[in-house]
Amino acid sequence: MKVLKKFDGALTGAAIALSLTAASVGTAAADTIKVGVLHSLSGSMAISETTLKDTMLMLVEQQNAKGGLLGKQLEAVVVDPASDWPLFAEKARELIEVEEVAAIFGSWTSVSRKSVLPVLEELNGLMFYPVQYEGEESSKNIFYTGAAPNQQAIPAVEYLRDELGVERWALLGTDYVYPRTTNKILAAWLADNGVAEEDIMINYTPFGHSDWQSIVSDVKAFGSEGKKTAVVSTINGDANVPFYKELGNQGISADDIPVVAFSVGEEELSGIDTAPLVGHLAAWNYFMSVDSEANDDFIDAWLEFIGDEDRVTNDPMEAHYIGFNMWVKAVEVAGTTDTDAVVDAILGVSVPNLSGGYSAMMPNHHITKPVLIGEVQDDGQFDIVWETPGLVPGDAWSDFLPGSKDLISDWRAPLSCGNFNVVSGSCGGGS
Amino acid sequence: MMNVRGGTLPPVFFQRLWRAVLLGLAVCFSPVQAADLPDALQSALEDLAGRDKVLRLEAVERIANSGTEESEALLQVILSGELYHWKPEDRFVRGEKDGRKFILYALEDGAELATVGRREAKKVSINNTLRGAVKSALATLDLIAPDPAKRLAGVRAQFAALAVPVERIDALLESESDTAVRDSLVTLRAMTLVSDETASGEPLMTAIAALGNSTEPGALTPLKGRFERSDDDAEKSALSSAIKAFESRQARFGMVKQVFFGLSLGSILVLAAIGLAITFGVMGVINMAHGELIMLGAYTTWAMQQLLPGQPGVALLLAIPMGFMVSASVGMVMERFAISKLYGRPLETLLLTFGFSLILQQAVRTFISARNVAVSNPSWMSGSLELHPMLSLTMNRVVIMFFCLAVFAVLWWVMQRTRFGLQLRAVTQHREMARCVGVRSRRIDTLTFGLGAGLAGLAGVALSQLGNVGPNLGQAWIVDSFLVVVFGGVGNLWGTLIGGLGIGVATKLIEPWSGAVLAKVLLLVAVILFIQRRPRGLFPPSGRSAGDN
Amino acid sequence: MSAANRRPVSRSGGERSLDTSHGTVLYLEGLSVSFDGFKAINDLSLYINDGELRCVIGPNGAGKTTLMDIVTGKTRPDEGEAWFGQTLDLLRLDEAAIANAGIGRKFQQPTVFTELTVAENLELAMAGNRNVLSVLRAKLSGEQRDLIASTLERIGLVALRDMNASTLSHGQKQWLEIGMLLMQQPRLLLVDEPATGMTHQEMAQTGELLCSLAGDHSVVVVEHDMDFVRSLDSPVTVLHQGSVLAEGSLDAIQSDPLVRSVYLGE
Amino acid sequence: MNRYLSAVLADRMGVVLLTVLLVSAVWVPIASLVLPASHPLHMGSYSVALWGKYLCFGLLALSLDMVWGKLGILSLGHGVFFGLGGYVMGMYLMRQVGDRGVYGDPILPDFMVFLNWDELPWYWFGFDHAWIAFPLILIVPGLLAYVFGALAFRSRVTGVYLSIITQAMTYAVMLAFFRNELGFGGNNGLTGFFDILGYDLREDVTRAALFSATALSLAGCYVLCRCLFATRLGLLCTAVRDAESRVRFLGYRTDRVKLSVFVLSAAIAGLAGALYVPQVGIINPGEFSPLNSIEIVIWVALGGRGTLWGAVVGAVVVNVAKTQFTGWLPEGWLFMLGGLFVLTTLYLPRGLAMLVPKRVSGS
Repeated sequence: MKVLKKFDGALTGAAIALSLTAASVGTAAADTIKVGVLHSLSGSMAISETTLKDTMLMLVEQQNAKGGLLGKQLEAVVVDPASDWPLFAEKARELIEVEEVAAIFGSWTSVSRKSVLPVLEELNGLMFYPVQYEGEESSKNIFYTGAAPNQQAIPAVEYLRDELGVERWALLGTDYVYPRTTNKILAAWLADNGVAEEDIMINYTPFGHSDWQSIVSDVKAFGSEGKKTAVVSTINGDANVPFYKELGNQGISADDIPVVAFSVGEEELSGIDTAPLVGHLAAWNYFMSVDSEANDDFIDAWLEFIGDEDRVTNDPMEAHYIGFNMWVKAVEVAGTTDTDAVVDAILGVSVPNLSGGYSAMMPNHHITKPVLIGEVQDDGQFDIVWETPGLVPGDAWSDFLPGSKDLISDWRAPLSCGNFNVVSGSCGGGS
Repeated sequence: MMNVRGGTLPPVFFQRLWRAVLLGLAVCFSPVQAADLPDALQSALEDLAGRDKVLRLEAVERIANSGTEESEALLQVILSGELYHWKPEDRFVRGEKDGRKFILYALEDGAELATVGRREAKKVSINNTLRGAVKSALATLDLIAPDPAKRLAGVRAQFAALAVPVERIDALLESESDTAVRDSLVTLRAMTLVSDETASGEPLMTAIAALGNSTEPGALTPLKGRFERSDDDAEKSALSSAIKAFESRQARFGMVKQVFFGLSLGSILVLAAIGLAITFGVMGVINMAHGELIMLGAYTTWAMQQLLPGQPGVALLLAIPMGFMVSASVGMVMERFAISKLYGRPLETLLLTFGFSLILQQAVRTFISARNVAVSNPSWMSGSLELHPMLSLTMNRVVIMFFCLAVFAVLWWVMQRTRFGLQLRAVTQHREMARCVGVRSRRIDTLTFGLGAGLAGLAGVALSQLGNVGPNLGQAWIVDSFLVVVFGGVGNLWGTLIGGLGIGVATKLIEPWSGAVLAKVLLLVAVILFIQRRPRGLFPPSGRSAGDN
Repeated sequence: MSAANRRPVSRSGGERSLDTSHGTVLYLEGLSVSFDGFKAINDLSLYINDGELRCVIGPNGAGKTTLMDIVTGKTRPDEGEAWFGQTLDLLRLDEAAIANAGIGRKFQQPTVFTELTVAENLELAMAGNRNVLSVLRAKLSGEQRDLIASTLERIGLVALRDMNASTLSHGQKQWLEIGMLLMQQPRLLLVDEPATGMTHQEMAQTGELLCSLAGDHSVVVVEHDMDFVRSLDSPVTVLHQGSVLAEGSLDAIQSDPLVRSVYLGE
Repeated sequence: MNRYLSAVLADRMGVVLLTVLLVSAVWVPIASLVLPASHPLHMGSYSVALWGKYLCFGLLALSLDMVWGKLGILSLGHGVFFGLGGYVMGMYLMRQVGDRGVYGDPILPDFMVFLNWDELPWYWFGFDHAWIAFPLILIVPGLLAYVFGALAFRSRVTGVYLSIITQAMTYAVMLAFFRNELGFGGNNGLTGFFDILGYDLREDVTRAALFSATALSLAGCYVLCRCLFATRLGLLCTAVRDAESRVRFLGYRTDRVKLSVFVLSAAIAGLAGALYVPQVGIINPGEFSPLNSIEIVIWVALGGRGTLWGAVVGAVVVNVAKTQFTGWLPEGWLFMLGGLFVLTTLYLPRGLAMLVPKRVSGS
């Protein structure tokens, strides 16, 4: 029985000790400002997100080289939520509560952001979200530096219609919320613009779909009926390579049926044999091939930081660049990293983006960006073939969805509401 | 037109000649001089570099019709995306990318001008529409190219626009001697006629009938278009019967295609599963690292292509033995140092191999890259194999299908006809007895596991030609692989082959009406129910011992 | 014969009222079964009388074990009939139902539950309601404890009562399985090679036990060991290539020229 | 009762586990609510939620050990029951949101509004009432287990065949739940919860209460399992595990034995899922992924299969290791985790339970 007691004690002791280790770490350093980096370094999303972690480390290093922030050095706290959505919430809680970070830069998928959101709102944390998404959200605690649908999807479709004379549309997507919502918005937009129902084909495939034979063959048939046809692709990550390969092998070239993609960027192309993709399109707010001083500087710094001449830059990296600089500027204005003060100070803050202009944070926590259309080149870069004349402000609530067309977001006092219903005049979306 | 087959004059001569004739211009044979671009081209290029889309489109036409000698070469430069604006000199040049630098050449004589950084050279980009215009301008030139294949492509390129006048086609037909080109020209003529609103009477009826019997996929469009617009009853009935004939032929080929799609998917499943059929099916190791062994094969292909830049085909062929060996050696190391300690405790192999799977995955992430790597397809694995104008099969899938059958055949031979195969079967059937007759069972175990792992490597080499090569590659295949092996019957190679092909074909037959997501769900449910009917798979292992537990 | 064998425990559920009005407990008629083209049983007919002790002998591959498999529901014949008593069609029942109807079996390879103790093995085999809820609620009554104790005594494993069955020797496992058969209190016992791995003395005990069971129970013994068969002094059925070759007393069988030619190779 | 009590007490490590659970069920609320934040033993919401999650996983591991360790059914699809329990809880929590969603629709959850659903699908009705939803936490996974088990066990699908079709089942359910048409929020799943039984999920009190509920559920289920396996049915399970066909010849319907324990196990897994969701704040189809289910098997194997308490310890150890490793070595933790699995199998074939000397464990 003696042994037994020892065990009992040891186990309880171990349990308590473990539960406290996390707590004791956080209290150590107070002379730095901590920045949380919440990107998956393992699991299915590591392919995309690892780069963003490196981007953040670079930005933090650059800022420190410039003398830090508010006289303190910045310290990046990197955690790995491992592409596991509940883990995003847990790690966000750890970052805010235990590590006491001033802001989090992170998330890629919508579901990871949705998972983190309640934690941010509960603990009044701050997060900058750098990826294009389906919109329909505006939280006090999140800043959306990626594109909303009106900053990517709609201009792209406009371009196809006006510049390439496309009349038939195949909307292909992976079966999850972003493609579903984007396609809903696009279908509504196309219908408003007089496209008949039989000229729209919608198809969804599972994550990581690798067998595109039948679908590509259907698209080919769909496109061979005389009218100029284009594919609008919201196909996610891993499924893209086999899709484009099949397209090329079945003899569909970009002149016949151009594909415009919203989730294929330089980073994705760097893992692809680009030969079958040449001439296909992507819509983003930034391309590595953008011709500007700021971009050249950024690329130089990135290549030096990562120590690999073959690496590329992409849109979400620019989003972090913009987001980080906005945060820095807001903290400088506010003189503190306190969430409420920063949230107030950041509205209207305008910082250079990499395409030669300035992006501003708007009251709905989205930013203004130019929209660019690029064609894939055989070197994995995009050739910019079109861009919006000015900046497009991000729209949190789409005008093309019945549920959200009456909603606006404005975090300025006195409204201070992310989902204000202009019909009923009340905050909370209800009518 | 004369047919140039291995002609005595250099083809370039003919090209130049015919192009000059086409453009209706005097031909200048004098050597190209280092001179400025003709003004017409210079101004067209300035428009092309501008932003006005109408002007840009016109600029292409102006270049094509400029009649200058440089126009074709210039169009090629534009098409290949090598046209640059050299900013400091304000001059249009051809640029080649060299790392992060650009080497600039003069458009006029190809002389190398300078090597500049990104900031000095601005690419004159063209978009889809412009590329189409350039291609169609070049294709028109191809119509009278000396090479029949080129002429054929030139004719086919006209199917979409139908911009060549009938008289012109007739003239071409007169001088054409190649049957394939003639057939295409006839189709083109019929398509042009049918879509010509003013055509009528006998020629039109003949054209409609010709399209009805045509095998050209694009033939349906003009028929349908005219059917919608037409108000002549006789014309309408002719059109509708032509459409019907065409569509029924199309449907027949569609069915064949669907089955091919299924067999192709199936052969990939078989390839992915066949290694597991050895490690799991024959040896009983619940090998969760199977996916990662596949991944290693794919990375080997990538590595070979890195070692042999510019030779993707050779690299791919070399990757077949290399991929086998890399995965096999990793597998044998795993077996020798870990799995061998666990025989008789099959469930624990699950834990062990899962550990290995995590380690291998992270190793690739750490030592190569967390991102996907690019594996290119050699030319003989891109494009399609045209069996019939209405039935073309993609090359990579055809090759992989044969590869799968070859792998299976070799494996079958090894298992049935070699001494190693005999010993392997002896050990798995009765270890003690095999030992008694002098089989070194430990060694056979290691080799067998190596064989299974090596087969996974081969699957990886094949999969690298179809999709992503990245750290997650293996995970995408592990569930399907286990399913195929179990569905076919554990321990039965034929079961794996038939099971894999069966699942592939079934998926492709369900997919058209259910969609890809639901097809997969339905198929999983079907396999679950099938296992209820036949609890030991398609080909149950036979023998007394099989009946226990 | 000891008291323990006279069904001291009333059977719960009363499901075992077997109609043996014609005096026959097991009818097998025209059975055939083949595996992958090999005819293991070929048009076999066999009748076992109520309370009879019968030996079945035959060379390897004669179909002895397959016969037992058919009776206990493990194997379904391709054709033929198998009835237990007048009314129970064995071909319609699964293993559990057949066991519950009163047919017990001892396997050629003794099969006991190695992770359970000897007593627990017997407890599981003990006759009683087999449905899940009853098993969940089941508790050993004093009477049942006595039954287990007396059976342990009969099979000579009293001292090993709380040992894991995995620790038993081959012969002890044979005994344990016979004990389980006794606990099951079947109407018909199918005993496959009970003497294997036993000493001469044990063999004699086994023979005695089996003989004592006959009368109240019907017993079918499959055996190779001719001495053991002789000791049972019961009618013998000879199987050859899946059918009945001869039936009769051992002496009559041994003098049958046909049997001698196939069985003894003469 | 006597026999059950002695069965529980006989396993000393189990007693240790129970003690720890009961103590922590009382201690954690004190540490997080009563002790001031500056106190060294204070537990923040992060730690409470974290340990709550570990215990949910412990409960899940326990449910798997019931069928794998005790009955020999290696389920590679136990995540499906966990996930379904989680979804039932998620649906209840979603309906509790009411008109506080971003669109302010009093009935429809946000994801339905923005995908233009007109009305609540029939299978969502009733989930606003706890008295309907909570029993379903056990019933829904139990029902799936019943249907699946009834088919599989009757057809005598065993061994690896059974394992692989359980895997196929969870894979199929995952793909189905990814579909937005199914009406469970697709890839995003269900999230953005406000309160449970009227208590705000963001309050420390609620969190502490959920933790205690989890600890007590785990303790309760452990005792339940111990008692169950102390009955004759427990003996029967062991017999089925070791020689199923022999059991049939004794007259037992082994399919029903397996089915009943499998259903019970599924219900416990569902309970674990239901406790998990309010503590982590999200449920999505990722929980159904085959890899998650394999991980559960790993926990049990690592802790010590068949010991019940070992499964719980395994789940907690692996997850604590994950949390710690991801913190220390965000880019190399998979090496450590993978290495842990490899070394354990090689040197501790019966799991961590082997480390406990027999005379201590008492079993």
